[in-house]
Amino acid sequence: MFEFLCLVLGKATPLFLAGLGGLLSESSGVVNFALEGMMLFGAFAAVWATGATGSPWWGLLGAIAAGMLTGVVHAVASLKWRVNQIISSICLNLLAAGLTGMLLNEVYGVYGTSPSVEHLPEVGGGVSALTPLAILAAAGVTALFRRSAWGLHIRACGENPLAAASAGIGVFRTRLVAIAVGGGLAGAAGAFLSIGVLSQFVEKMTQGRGYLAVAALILGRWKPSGVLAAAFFFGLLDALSEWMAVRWMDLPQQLFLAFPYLACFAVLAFRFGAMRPPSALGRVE
Amino acid sequence: MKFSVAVLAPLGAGMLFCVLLSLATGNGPFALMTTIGQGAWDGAQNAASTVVKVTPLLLSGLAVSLAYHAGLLNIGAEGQLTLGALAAAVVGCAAGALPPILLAPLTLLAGAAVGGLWALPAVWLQEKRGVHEVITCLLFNYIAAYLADFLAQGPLGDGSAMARTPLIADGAVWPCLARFGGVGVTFAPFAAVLLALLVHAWLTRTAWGFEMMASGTNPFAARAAGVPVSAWRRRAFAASGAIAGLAGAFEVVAVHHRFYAAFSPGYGFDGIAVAFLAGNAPGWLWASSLLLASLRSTDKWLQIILGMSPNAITLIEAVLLLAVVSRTGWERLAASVASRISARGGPGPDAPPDVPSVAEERGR
Amino acid sequence: MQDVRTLAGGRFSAPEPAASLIAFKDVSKRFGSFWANRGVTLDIRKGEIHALVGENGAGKSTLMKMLYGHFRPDSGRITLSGRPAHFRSPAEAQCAGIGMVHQQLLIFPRLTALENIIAGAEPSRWGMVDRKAAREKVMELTRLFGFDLRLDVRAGDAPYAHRQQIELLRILYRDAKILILDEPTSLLALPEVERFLDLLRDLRSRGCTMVFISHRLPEVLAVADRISVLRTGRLTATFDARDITKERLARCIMGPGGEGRGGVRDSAPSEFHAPPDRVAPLLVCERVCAEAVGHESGLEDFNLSLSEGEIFGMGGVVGNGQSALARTMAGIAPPAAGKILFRGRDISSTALEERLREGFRWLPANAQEDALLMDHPLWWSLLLGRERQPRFQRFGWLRCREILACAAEELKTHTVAYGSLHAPVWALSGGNQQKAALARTLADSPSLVVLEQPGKGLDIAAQERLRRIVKALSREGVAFLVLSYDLEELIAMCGRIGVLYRGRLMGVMENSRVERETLGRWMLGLGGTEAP
Amino acid sequence: GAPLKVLVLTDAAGLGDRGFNDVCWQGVQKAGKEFGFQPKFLQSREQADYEANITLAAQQADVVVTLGFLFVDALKGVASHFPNTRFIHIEGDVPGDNVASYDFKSEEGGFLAGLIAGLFTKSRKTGVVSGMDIPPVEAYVSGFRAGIKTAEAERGAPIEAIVASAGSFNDPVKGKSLAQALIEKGVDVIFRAAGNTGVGVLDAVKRADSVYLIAEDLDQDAELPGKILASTLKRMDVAIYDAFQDVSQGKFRPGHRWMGVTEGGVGVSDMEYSKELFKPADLTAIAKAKELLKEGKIVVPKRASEVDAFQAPQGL
Ligand SMILES: Nc1ncnc2c1ncn2[C@@H]1O[C@H](COP(=O)(O)OP(=O)(O)OP(=O)(O)O)[C@@H](O)[C@H]1O
Ligand SMILES: Nc1ncnc2c1ncn2[C@@H]1O[C@H](COP(=O)(O)OP(=O)(O)OP(=O)(O)O)[C@@H](O)[C@H]1O
Ligand SMILES: [Mg+2]
Ligand SMILES: [Mg+2]
Repeated sequence: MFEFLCLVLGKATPLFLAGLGGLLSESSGVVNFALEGMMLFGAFAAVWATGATGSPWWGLLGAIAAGMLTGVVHAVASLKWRVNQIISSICLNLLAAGLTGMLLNEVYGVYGTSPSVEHLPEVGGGVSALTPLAILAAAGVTALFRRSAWGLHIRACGENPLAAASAGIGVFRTRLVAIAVGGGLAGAAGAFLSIGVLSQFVEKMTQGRGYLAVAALILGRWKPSGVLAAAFFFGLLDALSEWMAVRWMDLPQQLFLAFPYLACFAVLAFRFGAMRPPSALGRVE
Repeated sequence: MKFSVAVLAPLGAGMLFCVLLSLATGNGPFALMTTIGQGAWDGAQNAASTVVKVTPLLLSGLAVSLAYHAGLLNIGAEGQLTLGALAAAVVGCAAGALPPILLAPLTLLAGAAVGGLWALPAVWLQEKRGVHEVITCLLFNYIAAYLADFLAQGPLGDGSAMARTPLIADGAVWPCLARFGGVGVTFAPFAAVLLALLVHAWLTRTAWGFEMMASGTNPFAARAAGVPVSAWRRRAFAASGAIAGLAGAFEVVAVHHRFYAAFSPGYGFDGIAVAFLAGNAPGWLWASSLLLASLRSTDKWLQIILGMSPNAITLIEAVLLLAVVSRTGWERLAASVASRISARGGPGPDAPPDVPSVAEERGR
Repeated sequence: MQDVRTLAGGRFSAPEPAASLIAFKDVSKRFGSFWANRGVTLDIRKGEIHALVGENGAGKSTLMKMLYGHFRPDSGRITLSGRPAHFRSPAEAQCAGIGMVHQQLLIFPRLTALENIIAGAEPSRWGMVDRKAAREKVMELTRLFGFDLRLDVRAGDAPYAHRQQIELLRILYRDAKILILDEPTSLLALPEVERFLDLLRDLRSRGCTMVFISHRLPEVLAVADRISVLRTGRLTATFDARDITKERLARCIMGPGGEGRGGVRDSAPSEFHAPPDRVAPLLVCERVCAEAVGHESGLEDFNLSLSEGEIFGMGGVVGNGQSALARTMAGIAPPAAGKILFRGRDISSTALEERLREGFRWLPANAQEDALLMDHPLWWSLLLGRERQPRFQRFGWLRCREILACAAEELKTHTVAYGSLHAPVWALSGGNQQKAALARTLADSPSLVVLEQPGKGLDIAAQERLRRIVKALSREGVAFLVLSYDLEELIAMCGRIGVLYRGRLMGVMENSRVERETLGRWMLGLGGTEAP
Repeated sequence: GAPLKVLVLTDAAGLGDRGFNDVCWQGVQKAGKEFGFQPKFLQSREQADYEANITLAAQQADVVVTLGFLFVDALKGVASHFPNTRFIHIEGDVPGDNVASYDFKSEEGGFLAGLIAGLFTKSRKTGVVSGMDIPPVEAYVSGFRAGIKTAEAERGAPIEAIVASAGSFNDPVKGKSLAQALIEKGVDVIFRAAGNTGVGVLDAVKRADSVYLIAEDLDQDAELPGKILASTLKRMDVAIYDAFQDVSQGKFRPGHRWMGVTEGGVGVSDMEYSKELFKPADLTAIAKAKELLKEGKIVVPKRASEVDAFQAPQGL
């Protein structure tokens, strides 16, 4: 049972790290579909920085920095240049896929898979040291929204940017920082994959987890606790599907691969309350 | 001035980027640009392969933008497209005995119907349970991919080890209008453009289109004024799914002539880019899909002639897209440069502000 | 008056004006080719209440938005205490001690009232909001000004009028020394207006300077020190409030040729169509109950009978069930219990569409958000809900020429000042948006119209015109249910007036026998006998 | 004369797949060094491009190498239009006078892997992590099951073979957790046929005690010495090299060839680092099985549906 819990925790960690990153961005009113790209950049930067410094902790910092940088680009493109936020996200995801692959060729001279590097230590039960940190981060984000002035500013920008500006909040700056910090969290989620679970970078290794994080964010109704719960829910379903896949071999494998999504749909169809996105989500001014 | 900036600045920035990248990869300054141009449009064969690519991109873009006008984001086009293609392939094969005049429309209809059905749960859950359509669409994309894989490998497969259905009957295959090298151009891309223009006219010129757009922009006001908002949302999403399904069906009848599992490299997601690139105006989808198709079809030339890796090409695509869509960014850059220049002539106290403030444009 | 000057200027017996605090010099603002303000030169003295009046679309809001940093003037100068004051953003204006209550309220719907007030200026320790301190300060303000505001309610759920209080508190909380108040009283009932005016006087005595925009001349005359009149973007005159009468001010607002257009109550009670006793009533509510809307009361055991051509006014203090009543009547939300009979037929559970077909119309209190398509061309908002009518479409294809012609016609009837039918609604002035919403609601010979706060933001001439249009329609047999917080508006417009308190009908009064005191007591839940 | 112009076409997976495409590319590069040409490769991004890309390649190059069964349909249509271009195709049967196509009996490699795993396992539980269910992977898995059956017969005890699919060739994170699920279930030998997904499988094996891996496609024993029992080999590189040798000597041999253990196209690594982990009897059995395969005495099932009918050879 404990092991199963650890397994679920491991699966949920990247989802809720990235989901919280998305939450920061979307609470400030900027749609963030770029989590996938931020994770991918983070995953690569983690491996690169670990290789360069020899310490996975530097790698983690590198991943956070890469994610933040991506966030800054997203913020500038969508707020300053008025690029549609979904388009900007899509461009960043494309950019991440292309650039990480290209860097892999350029930096390591290989295709597909990077050389191995040191990975982050484990704290027992196969749980990466990043997981407790991630839970701390979640607590931090919750406290941020509940208590801090900055959290209030972020939510104000997401509710009505014009009103926020008129209340004396620097809307662009607040959003920029929120998206960048969120990007850092998503980058850390990428690092979790590349130097937490594994110890190398593989092209396109995020495999849609960034989109799942967006789903967790929406399913969690744009609240930190909700995002955590949704990520755990997805992790649980995923672990369950693998547990079943190695037990009932006679059934088609596609059934197990699709199981998490089917089960999630069934749960949603059974019972779910109304959603409430931030009022000004997607609105620049 | 404004128009020329809007058009020229992204173009210029794109070119500058191309020059830099060519130099960085050790080619002549214009190598990249000429190769992109040649690869997409030089010669009938290249142009044809670009045009052929327009169909799935344009139709998925149309699907996305139609739903968008009803206030919904359809990121499930990928799943709808996949299952639509499968349905078309199955009908095109199973109903092979029918005369072509019946069979051809029937295959398309099957694709559209299945695509539409696959879209419905999202809007149903949205209405009955308040689940955001994006979640359901994401889930259904995965489910569709695995379902199609399973069906094409097993029950509906052609018996080979590959996950594919048998070839569709000749009557269901769309004839080529012309062949250029290995590329056969059918009526499909033109039909797609036509459909988009029709949808555009429908949206902007008919009472129904008006109602749908009104339900999308202010559902409460529309409902209070008597517009059946939830019906329009349902219809719009089903139609959106049907169009995505049609995109898949077109690929089957015009290009592949059978269904391959995972034949789509993500047309449904590209559709989002296509739609938003055209500002969600169906009448302009031909342009955005043509742009994307050009970049896609030039990729082989970049690889062969310039020895670029596919990753570098993805990178170029991303940066060029970003350059094209950041119109406002260029306008502002140009405006601020212009005001810098004029400021050198001596700033008057009543000089107009260089950059309009945010509120100014919206002016609430 | 004298002592105010004393406080402000520090000069006891000075006959000359106090120092000018804010000066607009030859300020112009253009939207496209349209001059919203043209060569406005105005100065606002320290410690005065300066009223800004003018017709809808005269450029009052635009002028003030320039001061507050929303817009920058195209030409001219604005100075604050002699220094240039061209703020790039409202944040800068706030740093300079300016606060503004916007005509179109700027609130954060999903933040609580408290958060709405403090966001951007919250007391914080180590970056954490000190909610207790903030709450205490806000509570003190609400006590001081007698606001009845629940601080933990989400602003989006609060009654519309409470949102205005939130905005006002927002600037008071910031200790702004210069207050710009853009139609802050448009949704306040009379007693609240009284309190509000006292508040302004109080603020003045504390050294605040205020610009007060309003269309209600009595309150302008009651509170302002000086009054400036804007017409079509130009400043036409500035008066000392002591030197001018209401009639003269009204004439000045409407300009030459506007004399005949009214501004004074012109409706004798006899004009009202009396409910014929013998004719079967058009609409009957029998013991209707409705659920609460947001944080307003619902309806309890509500009885009402309305005959053709009757104008029924419903008053009451904010939050006492007007929204629930309007929604129930319009068919947005079916009643929880009871019956609604229309021409004798039970329509309690018929769908909204069917009621609309029967000729029901509804103007929501928050028309900008709930009735208009703000981001789209003006003609969209006028066509909304009517697009299936044969005159606007043939075989589904919109007949654009007819639509535009009809829209122009209706906008003209309601004297909406607009640039182009293809320009978005947000480019209209607040009052003109309200007129546009009214234009659609009153079109197509309806049978029953529910008007919530119809006079919101309308200038005096427009209010008068609305009254005349409503009465003309009522003579044609249209029944009206008018909900307003403004008792005077109801008395001017309606044949019978009722009052809602906590979702109950306190009583009904004929216009000919109106007693303001009784109505006032009903509004506070005192006395009252439920009339049939 | 002028150097050959050679273009290699891969499907959407591209280079860096730690398997099929990489092995083939090795062969092309080796041939290029040997026979003096500069190969270029062209990765197709979507299925709709295959036909156009083969056409373009045929116009541009003297020899076109197409990698993967996905090209079969497209190549069938195009090849005949370019009689002067030589096509080398791996995986699948493409007729034509200018096409040399090769198919590899992956199932024989799978069979050896299954036999090794079955003989080695202490817990009598073995597992497979597969990427996607494409034909070569299906052949690998079927062969593996047949090998397990043979080992069962040898040891006289039932052995479980659990197959888990990751649904992708690029998801090492999923690969790792599937491998962990297998390990959790008691599996102590894992065979992988998963491309980059296999990176995760290796990682799981690395971090677990007394769990061993059998790698696929190319000799990877040295990557984790002692924990990789063996690697199955698929010598696409050799086949391609040979084909280029034919071309360069002017005697291109069109036609379709099956490459198995007999032809030296399929095999298993020398187990340099893991020999001492096995009982000598097991090693002889493995050697014997290779021998029998070489002589064509064992016919390994290619499809999953044929596994049940497979009769394990007796007395290895
Ligand atoms: N993203 C957020 N993070 C933290 N606090 C929030 C957030 N959004 C809103 N809040 C605050 O938390 C309180 C509760 O939030 P909310 O009203 O959304 O919860 P709820 O009403 O219980 O949820 P629901 O009605 O969706 O079931 C509110 O006072 C709100 O101001
Ligand atoms: N952002 C804008 N873009 C274009 N025109 C605008 C914009 N804002 C205001 N206008 C125009 O400027 C004129 C003045 O508007 P303003 O809002 O200042 O009027 P107002 O005096 O406040 O009227 P009201 O009493 O109705 O509020 C109006 O005719 C309006 O249409
Ligand atoms: Mg709630
Ligand atoms: Mg105004």
